[in-house]
Amino acid sequence: MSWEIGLIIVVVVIISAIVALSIRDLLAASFVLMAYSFGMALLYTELGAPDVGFTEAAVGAGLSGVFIIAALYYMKRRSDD
Amino acid sequence: MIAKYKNIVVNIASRVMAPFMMLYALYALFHGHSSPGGGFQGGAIMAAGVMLLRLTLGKERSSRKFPVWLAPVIGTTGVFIFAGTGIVTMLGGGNYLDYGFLPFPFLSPSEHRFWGILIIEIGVFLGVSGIMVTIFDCLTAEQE
Amino acid sequence: MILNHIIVLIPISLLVFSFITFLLGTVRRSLAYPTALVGSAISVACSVVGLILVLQGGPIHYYLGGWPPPIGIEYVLDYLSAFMAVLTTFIGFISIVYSRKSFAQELPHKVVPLYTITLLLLSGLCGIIVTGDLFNLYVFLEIASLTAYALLAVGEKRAPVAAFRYVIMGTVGACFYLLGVGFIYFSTGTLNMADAAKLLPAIYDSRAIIAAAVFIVIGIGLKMALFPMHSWLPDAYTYAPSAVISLIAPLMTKVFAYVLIRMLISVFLPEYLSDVIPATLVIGWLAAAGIVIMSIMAIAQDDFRRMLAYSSLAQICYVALGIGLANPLGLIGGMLHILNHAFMKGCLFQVAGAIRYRTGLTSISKFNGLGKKMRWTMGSFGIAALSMIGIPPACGFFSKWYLMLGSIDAGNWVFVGVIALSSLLNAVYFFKIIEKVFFAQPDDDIVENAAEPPKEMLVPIVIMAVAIIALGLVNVYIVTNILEPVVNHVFN
Amino acid sequence: METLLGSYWFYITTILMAIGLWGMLAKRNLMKKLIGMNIFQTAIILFYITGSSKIGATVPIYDPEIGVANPALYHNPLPHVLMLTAIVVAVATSGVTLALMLMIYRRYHTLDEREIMKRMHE
Amino acid sequence: MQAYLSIAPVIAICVSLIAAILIVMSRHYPRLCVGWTIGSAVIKFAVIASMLPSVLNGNYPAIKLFELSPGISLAFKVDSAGMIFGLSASLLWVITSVFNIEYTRIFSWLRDIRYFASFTVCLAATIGIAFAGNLFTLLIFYELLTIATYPLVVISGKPEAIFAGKKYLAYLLTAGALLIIATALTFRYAGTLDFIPGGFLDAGIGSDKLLVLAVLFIIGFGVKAALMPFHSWLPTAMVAPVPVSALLHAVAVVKAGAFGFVRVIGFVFGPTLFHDIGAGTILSIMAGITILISSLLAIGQDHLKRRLAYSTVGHLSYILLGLSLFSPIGWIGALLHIVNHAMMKITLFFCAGAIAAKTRMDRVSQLGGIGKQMPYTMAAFTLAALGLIGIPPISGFVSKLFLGQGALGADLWILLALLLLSGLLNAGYFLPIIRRAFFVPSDMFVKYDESPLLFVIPLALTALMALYFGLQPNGLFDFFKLATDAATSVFAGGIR
Repeated sequence: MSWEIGLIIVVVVIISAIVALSIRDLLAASFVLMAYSFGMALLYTELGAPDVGFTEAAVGAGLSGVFIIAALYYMKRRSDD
Repeated sequence: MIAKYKNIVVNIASRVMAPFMMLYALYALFHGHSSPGGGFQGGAIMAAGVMLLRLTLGKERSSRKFPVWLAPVIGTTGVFIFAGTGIVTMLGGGNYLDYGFLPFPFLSPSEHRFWGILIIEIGVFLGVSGIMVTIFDCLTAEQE
Repeated sequence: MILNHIIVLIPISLLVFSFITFLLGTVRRSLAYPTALVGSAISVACSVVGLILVLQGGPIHYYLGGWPPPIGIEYVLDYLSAFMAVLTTFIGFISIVYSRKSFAQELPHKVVPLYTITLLLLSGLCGIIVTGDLFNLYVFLEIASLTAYALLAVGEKRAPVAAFRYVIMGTVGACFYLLGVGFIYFSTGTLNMADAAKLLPAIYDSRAIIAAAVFIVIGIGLKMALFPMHSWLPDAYTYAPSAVISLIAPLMTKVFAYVLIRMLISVFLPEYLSDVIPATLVIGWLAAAGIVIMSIMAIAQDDFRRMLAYSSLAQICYVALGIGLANPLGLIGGMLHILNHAFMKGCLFQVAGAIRYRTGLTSISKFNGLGKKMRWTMGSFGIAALSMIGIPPACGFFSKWYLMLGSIDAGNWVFVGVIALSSLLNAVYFFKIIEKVFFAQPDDDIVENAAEPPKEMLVPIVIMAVAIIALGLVNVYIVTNILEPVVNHVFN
Repeated sequence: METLLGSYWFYITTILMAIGLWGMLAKRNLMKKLIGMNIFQTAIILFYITGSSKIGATVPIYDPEIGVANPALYHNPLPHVLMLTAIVVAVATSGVTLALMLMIYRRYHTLDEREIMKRMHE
Repeated sequence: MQAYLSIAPVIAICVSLIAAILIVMSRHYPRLCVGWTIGSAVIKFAVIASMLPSVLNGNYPAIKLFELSPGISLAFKVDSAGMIFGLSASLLWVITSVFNIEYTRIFSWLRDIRYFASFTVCLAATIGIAFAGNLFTLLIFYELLTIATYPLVVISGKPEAIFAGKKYLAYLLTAGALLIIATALTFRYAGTLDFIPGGFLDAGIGSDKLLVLAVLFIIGFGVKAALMPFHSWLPTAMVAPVPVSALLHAVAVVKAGAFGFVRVIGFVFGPTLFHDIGAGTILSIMAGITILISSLLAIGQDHLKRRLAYSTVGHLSYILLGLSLFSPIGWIGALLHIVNHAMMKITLFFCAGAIAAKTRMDRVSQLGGIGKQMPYTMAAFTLAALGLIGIPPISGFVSKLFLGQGALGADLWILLALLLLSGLLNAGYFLPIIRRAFFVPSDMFVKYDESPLLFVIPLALTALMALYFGLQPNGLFDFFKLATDAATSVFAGGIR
């Protein structure tokens, strides 16, 4: 994989990490977090760990996000910071 | 309680997708030794399939397909398979989880290892999927 | 034949029984308690057999899956881990015995998951103790932590908030530990403790190893609530259910202190942590400060359990002080204090639970005259309190004695003074209670109607109290047979 | 290892860890803390993965063209296996944390730490 | 001088521990508790007395039970010095428990297992201190004594008792902590803690370190021995019931502190070393000041027991003064004063208790004419008070004689002057009581009788013993020979 793509993913990952933490809508934050996890999964794959990437995509991007969304069913979506 | 999602597209799509996800979970499980995949991933995808149903069909209807009490039992069974294999290998005379000592007849030691790992992977698969679904069910449980 | 596998049976029996408990408990709730009891009894038996085997034939190494290290995961039962395993499983057994009535009163509907999780917690702790693999330790550490979060959260109204704070701090600690292990792994290519200990001296000057040591010490320090990384502990201990806390308070922080000792003696080796980077020096001074400050904080508390929590913080600093001294006697003192404090704090928290069970009281200022109504309970409390203060021949005195000898050997007079001062501060807050309990007149209907707790609670309390005296009298056997070999192995 | 300290992946890991820690410690919303925790954990996983990768090597899956003669041509597979465990641990932690969060929300009807403190002492 | 293996010291200690357990078990039967107390006291005294002949012959019963810490055993050895302390304490315990019968009948709230059990544990600890074979064993029993006395101080549960208990603990636990440090230091310097006549510390350790060590010991034991300025817990602790004050604050507890000095000076440092490093001077100056000031303070007290307490403070410092004199004669005087002061002071406390039990009066100014109403009690009081002043032929004179000779032998005229002055001051605070009791007309409207027989017998007995040991210092229990043996053994090994 070429380094340009790697760089793009890294930038996306860092930006999505910051956005996930600063966005005030928690549901949106959880989606951004899933995007972040997916970016990480791509990074892992690029670094030669496809099975970790696979797991991260399934577990980190999938299950964690679903957990958060499921929990948000019962909570306020707004955050003050 | 998660109610049924009121959108027919989402409903139908998830109903169609869920069996394939579960099938893919099994693929990931059984193909784990020669391509990315294995018990953890497979279990996670399996759990994701169940959760998809829970989220779109609502808890009540999805419980008909996958009862709430089943998840912890599956998880426990998975752990039992894991621990039980280890104990079987111990009874066979080897160390804990030494697959060479599994009591399979007519198999060479390397094949022993292959099947042993597969059994363990199945245990992990069941354990992970069961426990993940349990966590989900607990999170979405009725308010006290 | 089964003796070869005794080491792996200690955590595995608990693991298996935790799920058996769950299955049987789902069938019938009343089956959960006996199953859990059987499981922990089996683990006690296994660890005792393990200790006997180790005392007879030296350390036992066990290769999981038959793969020898550094490829496979190794379980080691040496003197220290065998000793810790016996301690952990025994305290676990005692508190499960104790827990029945307490759970039945406080959380009758959650008995099955509680016992399942309790056994899982014990399994994780035993795994931490017996493993000889750095990453495996992380896995068990997370098992123990996750179950502890869950157990601590089911208590009073404020418990989840406290547990959440614990989750955050605990995760940071575990991640730091994992990071440190990563540095070690990429520098040496091994995760096996013994192997790493052999390979590390060659690259002691590497910045990566320094980073590894710092991360691991901070991570474990967070987990064991070493001052000043303790902020999560007091709330978590105060609001948890009585039976849970009488299991977690004696064990959790102690096992992490054990991990720190293990890092010191079988991964980095003391000369590194004390000479190359002054980690032990920092730990020692932090511990000294922690002992004094936490004891003063304990004096200021009115809630009995909160006071005990602060006292726990002070006591864990004793262990850290022993580690910080990094000389044979100091380390013996620290390790002995793990044992002693486990029994003392276990007894005290059980007493707190018993008082709460019978009267619902947690505030010390309302304890007037309780000693007349709950003679055995409060008598045991008196013994444990005197031991905490350091009155011989109770066991608490002896760990302080070794720590003091260690401080003298190190020529550190401040530590000597701190140890002496802390027993006075302990005396202040324990005699405050003793005075109320035994010598004040009851001024409350609740106290008037108090009675001894049921036998299932009383017997563990009394056993702990007797053990406190007995451990003091036999401490020399523990020291010469178990702890000295550990220390000599490192310092010769 | 020394070379790794000089490599840019190390800085990326550090940046992500810093973001995660910031989220865990500075954010008041409990959900944000959880998100920070997730970021922190993934950063450590990234650290392990970068540590195991070698220039010019391939994924650690048996390739008939390379065979087993030269293990240097594969990335080190052990950290990958470890990280699978770490990921599962991470998601289990998230699950427990979310459960705690639900309990907290049911009692205090907010996820803001400052509000919770205020309501706790009422 | 050799030691032989004997289980007797352990029995002597365990008797009262077993009695304590029995008392706790029979808590619903107060009479039984009294019975256990007396029974264990008699057995204990018999066991200890049975060891006396062999100790006099120079055969010391000794036993090492088990190790408490590597290199340190729980060891007991009954040598002459320990025998003096143990024998006097156990003898007086028998008498006190007889006194206790009537006292607990009058003050029935004292019929409490906490009272009886703590009392017996205290005695076990005292005997443990007396017979300890090494510093560590002594330390253990010393701390145990501290803790076991606490319930006796606060037993009434009144605010002033609680306060006294707090003060008591604050002083004594601090002292205990310092002692632990001192013991640990000694162990690291010398590698052993076993008592050896003439001491086992080596001058090569360095006099600075040794002086620090000695100061730690002086404070550690000095608090219990009520050395000024660490004395103030003792008058405060006089809120305790009379038998407690009598036995513990005149015989067991405070003497344990003084006995600690015996062990430290004679058997850890050795008198020579103790003097060479300058600690002897420090101790003698402190003791001298204490004697003077406490006597002056005693004159000002109106509360009878407090006056006696200050007198105790002064007389304890006699013992410390004798020990720091660096001469065998002074040592003999000090060791004899342990016994003699115990006899006399316990008599005085018994009298105070008898008066208080009968009349509920505890102030000197209220005692006008009491001598005519309670003649036997006040006669015993007069006898003991005269003995403490130093009038021959009562036993106080004997020990003071030796102390004075010791001071002369050490060419310390100032100390001799001090002894004489303090004798005068003693007269200054005892004679007014006697004068008021016998020669001031009664201002009481109620006519009191003599105290009950169970009060009169113990206090008459102790008063007569004080007289007897003044006439016959070597009579009955050979205290004089024991003291001489102890002093010679210490000084034989002490000249290095």
